[in-house]
Amino acid sequence: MDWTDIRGIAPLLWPLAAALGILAMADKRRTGSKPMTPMLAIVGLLGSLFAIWRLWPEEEGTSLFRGAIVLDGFGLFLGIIVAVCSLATILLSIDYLKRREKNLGEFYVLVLFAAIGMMLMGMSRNFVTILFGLEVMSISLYVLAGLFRERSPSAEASMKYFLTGSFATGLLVFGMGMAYGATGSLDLGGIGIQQAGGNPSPLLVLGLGFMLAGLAFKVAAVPFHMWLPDVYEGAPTTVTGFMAAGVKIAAFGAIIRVFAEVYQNDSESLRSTLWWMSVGTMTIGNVAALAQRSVKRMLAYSSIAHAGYLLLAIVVMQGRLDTATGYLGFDSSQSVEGILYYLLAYGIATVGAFGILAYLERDAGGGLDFDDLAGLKGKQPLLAMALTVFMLSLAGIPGTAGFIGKYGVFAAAVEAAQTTGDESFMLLAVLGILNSLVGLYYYLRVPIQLYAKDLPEAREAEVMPARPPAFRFVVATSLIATLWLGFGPDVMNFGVEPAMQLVKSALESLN
Amino acid sequence: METQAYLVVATLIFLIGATGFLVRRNILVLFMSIELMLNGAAMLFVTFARQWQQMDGHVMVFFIIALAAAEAAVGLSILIAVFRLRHRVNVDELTELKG
Amino acid sequence: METVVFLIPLFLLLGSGALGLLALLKTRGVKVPDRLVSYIAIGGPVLAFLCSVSLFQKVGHDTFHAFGWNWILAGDAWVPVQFTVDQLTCVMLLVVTGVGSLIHVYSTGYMKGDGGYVRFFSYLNLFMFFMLVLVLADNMLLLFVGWEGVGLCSYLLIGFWWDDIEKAKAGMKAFIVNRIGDAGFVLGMLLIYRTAGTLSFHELRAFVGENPDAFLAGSGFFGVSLATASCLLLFLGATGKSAQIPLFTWLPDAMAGPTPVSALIHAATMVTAGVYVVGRTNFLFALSPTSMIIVSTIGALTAFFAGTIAITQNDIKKVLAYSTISQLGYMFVAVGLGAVSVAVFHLVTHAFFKACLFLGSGSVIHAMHHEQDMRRMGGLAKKMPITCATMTISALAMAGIPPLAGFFSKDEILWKAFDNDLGHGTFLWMLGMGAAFCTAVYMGRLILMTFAGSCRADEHTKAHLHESPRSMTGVLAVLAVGAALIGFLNVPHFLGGHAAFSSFVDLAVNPGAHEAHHAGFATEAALAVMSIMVAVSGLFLAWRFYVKDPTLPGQFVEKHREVYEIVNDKYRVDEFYDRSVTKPLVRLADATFFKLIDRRVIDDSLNRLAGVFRWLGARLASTQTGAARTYVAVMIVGLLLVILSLFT
Amino acid sequence: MEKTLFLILSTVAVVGALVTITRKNPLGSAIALIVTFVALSGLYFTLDAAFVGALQVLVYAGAIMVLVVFVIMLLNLPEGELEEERIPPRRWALAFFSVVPLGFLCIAQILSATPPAKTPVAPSFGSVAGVGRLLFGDYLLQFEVVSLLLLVAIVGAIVMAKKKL
Amino acid sequence: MLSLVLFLPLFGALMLLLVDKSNEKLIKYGAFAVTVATFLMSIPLYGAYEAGGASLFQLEESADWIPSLGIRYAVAIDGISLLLVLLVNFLMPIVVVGSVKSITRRYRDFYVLLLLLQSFMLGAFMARDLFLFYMFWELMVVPMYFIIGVWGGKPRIYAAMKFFIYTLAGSLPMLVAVIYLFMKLRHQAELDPELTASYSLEALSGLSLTLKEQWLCFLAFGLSFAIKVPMFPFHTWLPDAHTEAPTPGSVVLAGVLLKMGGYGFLRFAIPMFPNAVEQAVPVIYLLAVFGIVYAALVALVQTDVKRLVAYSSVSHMGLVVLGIFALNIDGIRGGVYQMLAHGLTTGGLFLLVDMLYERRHTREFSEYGGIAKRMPIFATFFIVITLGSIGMPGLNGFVGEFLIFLGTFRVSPVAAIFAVSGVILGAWYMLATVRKIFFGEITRDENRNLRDIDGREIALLCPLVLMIVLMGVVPGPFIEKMEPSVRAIVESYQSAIGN
Repeated sequence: MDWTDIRGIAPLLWPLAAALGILAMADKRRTGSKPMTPMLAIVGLLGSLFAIWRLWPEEEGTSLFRGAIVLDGFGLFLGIIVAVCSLATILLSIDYLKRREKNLGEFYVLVLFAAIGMMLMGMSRNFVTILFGLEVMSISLYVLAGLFRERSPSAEASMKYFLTGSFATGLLVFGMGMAYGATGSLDLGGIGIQQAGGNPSPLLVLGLGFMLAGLAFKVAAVPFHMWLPDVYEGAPTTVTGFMAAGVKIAAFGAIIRVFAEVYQNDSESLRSTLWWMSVGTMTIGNVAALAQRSVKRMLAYSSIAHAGYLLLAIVVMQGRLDTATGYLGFDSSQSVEGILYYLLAYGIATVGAFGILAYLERDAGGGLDFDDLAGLKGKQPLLAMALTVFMLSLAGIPGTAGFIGKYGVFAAAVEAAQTTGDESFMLLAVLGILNSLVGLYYYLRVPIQLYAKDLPEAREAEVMPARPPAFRFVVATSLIATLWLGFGPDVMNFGVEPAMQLVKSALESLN
Repeated sequence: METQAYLVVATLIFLIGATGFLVRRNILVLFMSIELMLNGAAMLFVTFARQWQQMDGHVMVFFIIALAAAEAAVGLSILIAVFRLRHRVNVDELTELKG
Repeated sequence: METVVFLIPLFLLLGSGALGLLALLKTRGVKVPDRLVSYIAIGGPVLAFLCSVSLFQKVGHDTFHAFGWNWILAGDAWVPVQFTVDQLTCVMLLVVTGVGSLIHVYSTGYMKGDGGYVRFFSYLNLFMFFMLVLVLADNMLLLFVGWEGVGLCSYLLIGFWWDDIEKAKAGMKAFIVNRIGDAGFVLGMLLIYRTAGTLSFHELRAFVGENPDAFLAGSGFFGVSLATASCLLLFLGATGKSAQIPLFTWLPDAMAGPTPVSALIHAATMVTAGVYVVGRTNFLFALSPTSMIIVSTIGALTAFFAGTIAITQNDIKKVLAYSTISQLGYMFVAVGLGAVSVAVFHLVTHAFFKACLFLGSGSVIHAMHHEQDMRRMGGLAKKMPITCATMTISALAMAGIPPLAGFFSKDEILWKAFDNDLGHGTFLWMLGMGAAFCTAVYMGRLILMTFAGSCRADEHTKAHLHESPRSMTGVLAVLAVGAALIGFLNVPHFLGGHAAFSSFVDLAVNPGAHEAHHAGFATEAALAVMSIMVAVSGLFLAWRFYVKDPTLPGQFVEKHREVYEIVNDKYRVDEFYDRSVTKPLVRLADATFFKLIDRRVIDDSLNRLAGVFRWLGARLASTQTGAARTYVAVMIVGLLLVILSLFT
Repeated sequence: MEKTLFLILSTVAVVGALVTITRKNPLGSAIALIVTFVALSGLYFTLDAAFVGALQVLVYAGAIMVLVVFVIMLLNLPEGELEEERIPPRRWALAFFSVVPLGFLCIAQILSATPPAKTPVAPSFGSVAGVGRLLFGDYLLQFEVVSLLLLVAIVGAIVMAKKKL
Repeated sequence: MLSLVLFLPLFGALMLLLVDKSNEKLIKYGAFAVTVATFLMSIPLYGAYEAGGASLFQLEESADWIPSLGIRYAVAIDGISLLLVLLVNFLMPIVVVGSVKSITRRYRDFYVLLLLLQSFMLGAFMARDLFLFYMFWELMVVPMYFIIGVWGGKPRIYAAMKFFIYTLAGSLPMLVAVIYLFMKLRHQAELDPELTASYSLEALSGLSLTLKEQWLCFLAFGLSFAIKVPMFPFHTWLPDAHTEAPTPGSVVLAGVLLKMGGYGFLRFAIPMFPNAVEQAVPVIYLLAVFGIVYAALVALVQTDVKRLVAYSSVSHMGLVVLGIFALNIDGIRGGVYQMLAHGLTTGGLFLLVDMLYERRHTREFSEYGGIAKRMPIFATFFIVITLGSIGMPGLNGFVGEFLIFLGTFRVSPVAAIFAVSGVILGAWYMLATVRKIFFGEITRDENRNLRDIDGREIALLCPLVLMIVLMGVVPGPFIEKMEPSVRAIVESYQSAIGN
């Protein structure tokens, strides 16, 4: 361990320091009410972003901590999304929690810890790192979901999340054990090298099956999705947003890291498994979302559907392993690019949307049914607009980030079909497209409620709570970002493409 | 002794844990089932570490034990929170959220 | 020269536009003096008439073209807006502008005091504009502009008093029925264009002259040649416009319009457009004996059947309407046999006497307070001497009493019918004679029922009976004079004439044609005598029935009730169309297309598809029981599937 | 000898596990679970994993299970709640049809693989020193992350269970 | 120049957002000013575009947009685009003026959406990059969706949803095909250094596709266009959308949006997938012909004026499709001309219906009758525009119809016969409409005091009528502009199918 290692985990250390700072301040007096607490958390995350920015130009795909993590564009980019989403969550939560008298310092600590876990997952190239990144994240989220523990839905959500989540962790660990047994290595690169060229041993396949189940649970891929609607619905709304955005980012990061190893062998069976999983996920997510009465729950199901689209890109991913270094890369940058952009777009829109829902939620819970949005345009025109844009982005309408994301994912599928000549990829793209048509239906119900319905008379006189600056800032920023990213990745100075460029150059420098 | 036998035991323990998850409704027992599953997994690591003659597996078991501890702590505290609300530890009654 | 050609329609377009504007201003409460309106209204046609006369003088034996601008690019060539003046055009121009002017003058009297006075003249001018475009057009497409335009004006004018929904419906019917014909016309045009690559009449004539084989090729439909196909399609258009079988049903209904309109549009000009078109394209028909047989036969049948209907009608205008159909049938007989000049001659004479009759009937109706039923008229001769006299002259002319105009023209047609080499001459001639007999009967009946005997109107009407104003009677007089004398323009050879009119028109339509005589003058003379006898006997019959013994018609009807009713009901053709076409179409549209296919099949199935998805969604959501156990069980099963799938 | 030991220990472990999930009273389950843990720890020793074997007893059986038992006591569950009525056969069937095939698959795969023969190991294998070296060498970061995880668990436990926040 | 025209409405929309939303006057005048300015700025385009110039597409402007994905911002116009752009910009001020009375609430939002819509439509007509086109193509739907959903009639939500889902059901498969084409090009570019992967239409139309690929892509593109046009049996969204949309929405929908389908066929489907098109023509013909007659018949039995006009649109657009897929010069020429003509006449009809609706708040025939007495000027305009719609020679509808018939006749006389009979039916239902609304006695007391249209309404109808007449009498200037493009399409098609 040397300075390079420390520098490399600086993005994690900043939030860690902030979290510890908050804990340290939590003496006799309650910390929640202190303005310092969220400030500190924000500083921690900004620091993390700063650290990523500092690392950006020079990162070289280097292994740190003897291969525990790797510093590359992919991981850092995920780190950015995670940090941004966490930041947004914190900003949104301040007022949300205050109104519900739950402004605990621990909340921020847990968000920061979860963020660390997520970043770690994105950076990891070792089973242990993945597992513990995932656990740090999960355990924080179990608790965050139950933050409103005196409310039965929140407690129930927490409990269910914990039970199913632990079970999934069990599967993951067991799978890792199998994989370890098959290869004698806990290192992704090591496994990769060992597997290069040959067929994976049955034990490894078995292990991958279990690991796939464990990770699929986190992204809520069918059939490991059933926990999600309940948990999302019961959790505090800002936390739901955080889960929807962050967990997805981290878990997909991990999935890509893990399964790129296997793809080098072009495992048809794994591909077809993921194919079915992807189709099932998007279909079930979308269809079930149609029947929802609560916007929050609808978004929960839609989050399942989005996992399906992302899986689609993973199905068609063409991994490539550098046998000399064990470092994995991607032949089909399209697919990973697509996923990254998708995650970014999805994360922003989701956090924004849940932020608005959090604002609209009644203090005692509830108030998030479709009918509750009726005519809201009259009372909150800007929020209505923002929510509409977020919905459009999630639905993948051009002009929003979601469209470019959707484009990237489907482009990956089409490209793969083109280069491999595998028509099932094409079919997958078509199924995905049909699914997004179903998705349109429920996303559009939101703007319809907002704009086309009239405000119920009973609500005419209702006084909406004040909109604190932090909230406004987050919504406005997400709104602008959603629209801005809708113009494509290249309008940003840093974006997916540069990140991928970095990945590539990293590969080259390693050879 | 063949390592395969150990592996079979590990798998059995793991599966018994999973079975517990499926048949019991007492949350406390479910927690124990999770512990069983983790132990099954840990056993895999130990066995394979022996087989490969490298101690990474042991390290993993060390970590798994910590993991189990963390999960137990959080799980039990969540259980306490739930229990405060309902005075029940029956998982089948946690069905307020559905649909 | 070109300017003059363009001026002719332009006068009327400007007049119509100005009047239209005035009409709209009037609805906004601007005072528009009637005098100004009538000046503008009459000015256009009269100026056009003068220009036409000057054209007529200049045209002589020539043809000339006036190019306006490129209109539509079809294929690689522009279809231009171009006018052509030849002899046929000149005749038509004179008829249209001449009779048109007279009718405009008449209308200033007839329509006085009507709320839509200005509007009426605007439409009337517009009509003349389109009619002039029609006769001036150099190509079929431009002709079609006029063709549809007159149809439009006919629509507007039939439904002129649109507060009466029946009248509005009549206008619409006229338009739609015409449109059916027009569809044929358009298709004919398309076929011709595809074959010859041009729509211009003179280019087409040249084309046909050079390579008739192009048109003699098979069209692909039942072995019909292209020429036959295109001719029949054009003829379908003509049957619509000129109210021939099978599309004649609109014309009687069209009598809902003001009487001058009936005179101008539905007797003198527009309805003859079909004849004009067939005449214009006679070189095509000449290629197709089949089409000639069909055209002439349909003409003859129409002439006869419409004549029989006319006898049974009691509405004075309906009688005239059927008589128009019948006379148009004559024209088609001629034109179908290639005797264009003869047909055009009948067209001209008919324009005069039928316009006169219509205007006369208008005068009667005017006097009778819009009473049109002849059974309530009678004995009007004393009260309305001029009307009576002019109408009688015209009626006799139409019945074919020499030396009035109708004798010459009709006799010529009957002669042509008899003397043709298509093999159905006798048949045509007999139908023609039958129609001539009918003509005499219904004309005699009309005059006698209206003017002879005692007045059967109620007292109030009787008290107010009066002769019409000078503007109307003057026009009647002019027309009657025309009806009487115009026949001398074309005295046939066997009577020692030179057939001047025919040879003039033949310059345009039959250049270099020589009349071929199959039968001698003797036959022709004998036939003429026969037709005169038929006419006289017809008139006598009318006298016998309606003056001598007015109970006879009733007895006759009693005896042959079934026949009478069918004829009186116009052979129930309207009802037949209604039952066999209109109703089934509407039913198909409503029940099958709209309610079944659109609503049930397409919309419902799509909505149901959405419903299925929602239902599936609800089902899926209901599997989400909230029980963590289920979730875990599903996960295990899922894991099982994943592993199985991984191992396959 | 080794085989006998293995058979005894593994039988105890499996039976203990079965008892754990079938006892009506969670306290009984907990005790059975501890038995299993101890048996597993014995198996670890037979696999030359002295350090983790010790850890298993100390931390797992000792600390974690005490915590569980402690909570069971703390909750002071009413008798009826603690005692579960008979597990309906439906659930057994569910478990049987999902878990047994899975187990069949896993075990079949395990048995089909041909592992290397069990070779003697170096004396330092599984020792505290050996594991420690790895922990603070290759797995330093993970080790720290685990400490973070425990911190998270502590904070989380406080948030969820502390009486007054 | 093009970009200026393209983005001016967008800019105007943003400016309007800055206006206080209670400032009705400023908003309405502002929107009007923007549309007028856009129109004025697009007039020089007519002169600037040289038909028969060196290149088909002129006034090109392009810039890198997403270079990593090969996406460029590239706009240019050919004759067809030019005319459609002019159509959009001509209609828009009229729509704005026409809506000032009927839009009574949330007018700022309304005009913002309208202006956005204008920009998007212009963009779709100008785009020379497939991706750019696709963006605009889908974006167009969004403002329209809100216009229908918010300002529409009673079942507006159903209608808006139907509109959106229907159109996207078409365009989403198109997205896959769009990507496929790009990827194909990229794949080929890897093998052939002369090619570069991009979405540019020139590059993509040079792509050699197998017949199967052509078919699949054609199906994806074609479905999208067929829904937009709309062709039977994908038309059922249109009556609902039209009926429920506020009239300005209907005007834009009928006037421009439907043309997107025809434009798409011409610009994309035919040049890029000629062999598939060749094989698909019989089916398309069948559908188009059936649709023409079918929609005309259905229009005949409607009781709601707007719904009737909507079905008439289906019928007329069937003609457009027929013309386009005649795949000869006359047919395509006629199709394009008919698109322009239909835009004006149907737009006009919707405006007229709206004027009635404003006065009586009903669109049922049975509520009217005899009102020509009260509204003679209105009736005059109505009849003139109706005549334009039923293809009266001398008015705009005829030129297109005739050329379509001509083109169709060359290919299939039977189809032409049916198409012509559709026109007969067109006259029937349109004149029946006129009769039911205007003629007869006034039977309802509410109609006795109707006031005739006022200066504003006359002012907004006059340009329409003027254009309707002008396009009927001197179609030359319009035809000349589109001529080279039409020829190019036909020629490239002919050479592709090996004739």
